[in-house]
Amino acid sequence: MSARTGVLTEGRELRIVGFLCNWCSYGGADTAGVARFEQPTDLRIIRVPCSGRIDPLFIMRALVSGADGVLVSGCHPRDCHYAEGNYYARRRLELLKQFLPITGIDPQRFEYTWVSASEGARWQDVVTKFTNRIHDLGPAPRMQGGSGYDELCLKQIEEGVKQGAACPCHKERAL
Amino acid sequence: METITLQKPDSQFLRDVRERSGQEPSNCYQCGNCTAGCPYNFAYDIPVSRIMRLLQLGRRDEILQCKSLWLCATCQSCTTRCPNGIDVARIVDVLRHMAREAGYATERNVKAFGDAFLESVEKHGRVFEVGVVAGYVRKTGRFWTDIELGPKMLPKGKLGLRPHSIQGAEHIARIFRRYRGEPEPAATTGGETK
Amino acid sequence: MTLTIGYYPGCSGAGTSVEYDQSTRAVCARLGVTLRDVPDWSCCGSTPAHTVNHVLSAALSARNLELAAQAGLEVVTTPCPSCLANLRIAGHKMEQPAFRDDVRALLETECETLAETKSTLQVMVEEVGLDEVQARVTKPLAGLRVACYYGCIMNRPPEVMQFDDPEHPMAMDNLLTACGAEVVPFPLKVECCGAAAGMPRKDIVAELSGRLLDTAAGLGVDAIATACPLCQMNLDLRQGQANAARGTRHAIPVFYFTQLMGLAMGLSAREVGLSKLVVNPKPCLERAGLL
Amino acid sequence: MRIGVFVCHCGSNIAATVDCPSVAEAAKLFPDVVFATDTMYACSEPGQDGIIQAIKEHRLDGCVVASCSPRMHEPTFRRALERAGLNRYMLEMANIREHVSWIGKNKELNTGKATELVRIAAEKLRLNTPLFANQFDVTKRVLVIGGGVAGIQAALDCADAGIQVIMVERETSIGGKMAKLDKTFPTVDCSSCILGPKMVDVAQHPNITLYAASEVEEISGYVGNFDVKVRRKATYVNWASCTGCGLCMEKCPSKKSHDAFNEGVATTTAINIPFPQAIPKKAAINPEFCMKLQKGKCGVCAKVCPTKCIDFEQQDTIVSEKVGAIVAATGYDLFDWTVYGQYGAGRYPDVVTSLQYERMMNASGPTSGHIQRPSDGREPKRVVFIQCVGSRDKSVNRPYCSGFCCMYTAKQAVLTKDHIPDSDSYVFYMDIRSPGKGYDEFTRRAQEQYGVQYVRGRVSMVYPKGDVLVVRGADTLAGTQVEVEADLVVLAVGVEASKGAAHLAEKLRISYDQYGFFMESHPKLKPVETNTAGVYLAGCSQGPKDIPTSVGQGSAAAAKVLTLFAKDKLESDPQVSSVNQNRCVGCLKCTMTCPFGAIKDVKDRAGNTKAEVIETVCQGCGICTVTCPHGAIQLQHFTDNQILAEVNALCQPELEF
Ligand SMILES: Cc1cc2nc3c(=O)[nH]c(=O)nc-3n(C[C@H](O)[C@H](O)[C@H](O)COP(=O)(O)OP(=O)(O)OC[C@H]3O[C@@H](n4cnc5c(N)ncnc54)[C@H](O)[C@@H]3O)c2cc1C
Ligand SMILES: Cc1cc2nc3c(=O)[nH]c(=O)nc-3n(C[C@H](O)[C@H](O)[C@H](O)COP(=O)(O)OP(=O)(O)OC[C@H]3O[C@@H](n4cnc5c(N)ncnc54)[C@H](O)[C@@H]3O)c2cc1C
Ligand code: SF4
Ligand code: SF4
Ligand code: SF4
Ligand code: SF4
Ligand code: SF4
Ligand code: SF4
Ligand code: SF4
Ligand code: SF4
Repeated sequence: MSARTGVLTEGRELRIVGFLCNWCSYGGADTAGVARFEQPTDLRIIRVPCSGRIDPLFIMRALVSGADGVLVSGCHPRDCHYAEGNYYARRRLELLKQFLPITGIDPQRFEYTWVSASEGARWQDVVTKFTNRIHDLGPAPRMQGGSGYDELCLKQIEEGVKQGAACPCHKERAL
Repeated sequence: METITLQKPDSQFLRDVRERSGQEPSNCYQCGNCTAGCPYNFAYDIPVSRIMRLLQLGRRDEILQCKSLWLCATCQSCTTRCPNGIDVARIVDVLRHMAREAGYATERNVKAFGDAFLESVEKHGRVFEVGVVAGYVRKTGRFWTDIELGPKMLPKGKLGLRPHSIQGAEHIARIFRRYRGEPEPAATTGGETK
Repeated sequence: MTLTIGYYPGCSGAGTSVEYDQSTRAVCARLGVTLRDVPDWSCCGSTPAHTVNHVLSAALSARNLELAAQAGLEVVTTPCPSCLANLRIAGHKMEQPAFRDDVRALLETECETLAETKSTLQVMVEEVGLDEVQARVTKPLAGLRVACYYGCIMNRPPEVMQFDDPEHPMAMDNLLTACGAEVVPFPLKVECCGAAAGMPRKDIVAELSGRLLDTAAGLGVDAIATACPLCQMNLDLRQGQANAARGTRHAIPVFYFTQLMGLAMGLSAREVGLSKLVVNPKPCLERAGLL
Repeated sequence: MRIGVFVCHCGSNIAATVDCPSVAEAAKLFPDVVFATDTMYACSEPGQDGIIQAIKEHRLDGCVVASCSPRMHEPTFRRALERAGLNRYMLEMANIREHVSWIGKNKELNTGKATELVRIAAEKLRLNTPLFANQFDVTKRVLVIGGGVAGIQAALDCADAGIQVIMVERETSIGGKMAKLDKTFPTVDCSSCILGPKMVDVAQHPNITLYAASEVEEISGYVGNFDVKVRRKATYVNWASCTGCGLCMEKCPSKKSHDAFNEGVATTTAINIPFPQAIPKKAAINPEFCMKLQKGKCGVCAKVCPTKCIDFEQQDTIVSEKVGAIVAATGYDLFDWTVYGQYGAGRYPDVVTSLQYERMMNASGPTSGHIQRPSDGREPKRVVFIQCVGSRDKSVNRPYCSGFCCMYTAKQAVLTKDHIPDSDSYVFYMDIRSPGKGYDEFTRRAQEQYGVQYVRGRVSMVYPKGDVLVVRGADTLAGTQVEVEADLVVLAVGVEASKGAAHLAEKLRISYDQYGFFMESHPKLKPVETNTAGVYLAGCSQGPKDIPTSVGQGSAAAAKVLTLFAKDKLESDPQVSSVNQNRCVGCLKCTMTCPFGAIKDVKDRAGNTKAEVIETVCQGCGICTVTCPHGAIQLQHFTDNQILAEVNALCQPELEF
């Protein structure tokens, strides 16, 4: 498989953090493993119950403190175990994505996607592509003298994202 | 029949085919649909689905020496109906290129006809039927087997006795020369502008 | 109707299938479609070119598509499916940059813009339209039982051709029905006739064309309509060879669909080149009261 | 805190590509880790004993097990912790099998990754707190969706155990596909003789309420307490008084109505009872073909009906039911084979589907069991069967095997010989898939005793020649093209998820695969459970399967329901949200976002508005936690601090072990 999926095995690993919902994407990653679909090793997965549990703060924290990339994956729209958690997630993550350039972080380093528990092959594809992308970008520039963002600053960013998220249209189900 | 040693496939050959055709031979599960629909099967020495199998086994010489490669008309029936979406006709086309490159021509007349046809194109920019026939007869040393057709065509003006050359004939000739990697004759380089 | 469109007759149009070219031009004129020949067009390389090398084949085709585009023609129509296949496949493959670069290297030109190719059959159905055709019919082909035979590559592979059904095309059936003919469902519409194997292996053509002729005869048709110079040649010119090889005695006239359209629109036998056909079409046309 | 780490080899599953001992070694350096070891099979009896012993010996407060996916063995290890006297939530797992050892072969990289996964698990565990479950009541009634053989079996088993069953069937009769079959493999006994009594049992069982011609409209609630709304579709016949006498059918002048039960082999009347053994045996009007409903003229049925039950004004009605568990058994539909132009795409009347052929062979079918060619009514002497039509075919997006068509084709070939002794049958196949008990013997018998010609290859095209059909295929074993002239061609059309399955799955909040089949919770160990507690699967709704397996699953699903209902109270999952009243400012943003309505507003002693989570309703998604501007509402076991601890463990500029 490796010849055709272009898995990166040489060179240094980069730090990639994944936030995966338990029901779909974590299961999809399991399915990929059960099927022995080869994948790059860089990604470290943090399991959360639902993509709606993912606070933009987690992603910001990861990115400012050394992650080279963050990948979020949840259930497909309409397929959420908690009915609509992934709609919240999408709204918040979309806002975060728009926010990132303001903070000086390359939005390319962050991606969110949908993978169901049956989609092992899709998960392999997602991981491989995202890892390749991060390797193309190279290691994230380390900020001189700490991250430059203190806890308060992070909170403010999060507030900004949340305020967007709290607007009435965030319940809408448009795709 | 010969015993095939499985652990010695010509993997370079397989890679070449994969790359040049853009198709994945291992997707074939030997259902035989391509053979079932192939109108030329009755004339083949190796049915097309077996070519696919031999390809999976990396049997280069057996494939490149088979007659079927030369007889396939690229009718696309196999490609259109393969349940695995394999462009079988394309694979056959590529195998034929490779056979040609390797110097095989197990259906000599088919090759001769193709060569005669292209020579005519190279020379005139368009095909000149009588020229093709003449070239074919020259190459095969065979009398024109369709001689009875002449009288049916000539009086109807269907066999032009004079070639219709075009202005761009030299451009066409250059395409062929470059394709063969021949040096440009000095006088013509940069001659025609388009 | 006013429509101007590029025209690529193909080598056979200037030789073995003059009557196809002639009737196509005549029918288009009648329908108000202006055909502008691709200036200084050259051979697309036909089957021999792609059996030798795909880049060479594409280069020979692309030259024409580029000339057409330079002459301001966005769409080029060709009556010949073999030319159609080469031109379309060239356009299709050149969407890949690497392949395009290879072709450029042979051509010495940029290939910035290429014209799109459509079969004349497609233009008749999609651009002109069945209603328009029907409106022009002055001598309906009533009483003429026809089998429409499309040949193997008019619609295949479907991803490239993007026209009509690859297994059961209906364009020609519908056109000739609009012209008043009694079109018989022909089950082997897309089976190969033997194509270019004629000269080197006429035994193959005799067998394959023979099967088609048998099936058509079994349906009791008066004539076969084709859209391909090779098909027409194999079924018509080589009908005698097929009969000889298989011990049959078919005498089925094989028309180009444009010839039949022309007749229905009141064009004369001369204008559609009936005299060029090998199997005499007169008896069947007379029987149907069309001559 | 005293943490123990256990790194599992899983035989060679993990150990082959992860250096387990050195992962354990590295773990010893993590904060609070006081014990670390590797173990051969952590989940095995000695493995679990080892964990329990270590907990006792080293006075551990919590454990990290680095092994397979928590989706697999988290409950196992939680129980082990409990046996050692710890709270079950003092466990964290690091998935070093599915996410590490199985996806790459580089041992060095894998070992590093495994170590980091243990590290984040340990960091999270440091913030874990013991959690305790609450108890709630269970509604001991079950909803069965779909009345095919799988649903019938599940319903009867539950009903016999004394449980109230609500069965919802979309069609006007239960029975599903099996009711249409003639005889069934491998014993070739009559389908309606074995299914019929079961259908009658459903009708007569005091514990079963059957809603036919109905669909599930809406589902809310959670395991033990679902609220279901059922839409009972208008049949234009008052079923309470319809006796099924059939007089209306005799007299209805509109006789060209599509006959779905007979797969369109024949037509039927606009008012119709699909078959004599229908349950419930009630008439229904197909409005598309009823002249009264279309044009306002007729009403013959209303005049002849002895019980005056025709009601042209009838409307859909909605009924509500409360249930504690749900069995989804919506079965399958057949692939629309007309995409295959090369087989005539429906143009040739003598090319029929396997299910149409069942109806043609069935003694109570439209031809009274006489096999006839639809074109001219002639008895076919040569029948060609084509297998895998719309199965194992990537080009039509159906790469999977439909499982039972090899078997029913063999059955149909055998029955053809029984019906028409001087006939010949040919079967085009790619592989013969007959793995059940007595199955291979059956397909062999078809060939050896009944002389059915099996031809290994696909068929490229079917075309008419005179009044026969030419079938052109390949015999890959003979190595060439073959042709056979057939009087009748029968297509073994593939299995698809039943229409609307994906839509129903969304209502049930269960997953479905890319083809619309429902996803089981674990392909081997939880084949009838879903990821949603209290929702179970049976039959072909999960994937193609034959009758014995469908029935087995029906019983299995019933057993799961009964297991659930065996307790009077269910334990709620304590991994729910909880509000820190001191931090809550009563903005109620959480209330607005919770998809389950699990947060209510309360007043504290000072009269201030505060949020409060209803533990039994909360599903533990954590959406509220992200919404709360003050971090006041926290999802237990997945708190902000816990997840941030994981992030911090991963993303520190220098991580050294
Ligand atoms: C031609 C043919 C021959 C066969 N022969 C045999 C044989 O000989 N032996 C054998 O073992 N197997 C045979 N089978 C397979 C057999 O049909 C299946 O194994 C069996 O029917 C599966 O039962 P089920 O209850 O899962 O699904 P189904 O029989 O499909 O029942 C599902 C029921 O659910 C209903 N439903 C669907 N969606 C909804 C909804 N949204 N709401 C409410 N109700 C809904 C449907 O109307 C249907 O009544 C054959 C199949 C075919 C096609
Ligand atoms: C090489 C191989 C590989 C396999 N791989 C897979 C796979 O990858 N996936 C898969 O799904 N399946 C696989 N299987 C099939 C799998 O082994 C069986 O499906 C499964 O083990 C069946 O479980 P069982 O409980 O029915 O029987 P068993 O596993 O045989 O258990 C029966 C138990 O009963 C005991 N027993 C027998 N007689 C008596 C008696 N009289 N009194 C008391 N105890 C008794 C036996 O000692 C045994 O412990 C494989 C099988 C083999 C042979
Ligand atoms: S049709 Fe496709 S899958 Fe079948 S044998 Fe031919 S190439 Fe293989
Ligand atoms: S393209 Fe060639 S191999 Fe394929 S069916 Fe046609 S003749 Fe046969
Ligand atoms: S705990 Fe998981 S990884 Fe360890 S032996 Fe058991 S199945 Fe394998
Ligand atoms: S006549 Fe009346 S009672 Fe009898 S089946 Fe028809 S609707 Fe029912
Ligand atoms: S009213 Fe409708 S259903 Fe009743 S008899 Fe007339 S057509 Fe039939
Ligand atoms: S069961 Fe047999 S016929 Fe059906 S899809 Fe599988 S292999 Fe094909
Ligand atoms: S969002 Fe937070 S502060 Fe507002 S009511 Fe809910 S728990 Fe209280
Ligand atoms: S976690 Fe929060 S949002 Fe989710 S169900 Fe519970 S209370 Fe509602």
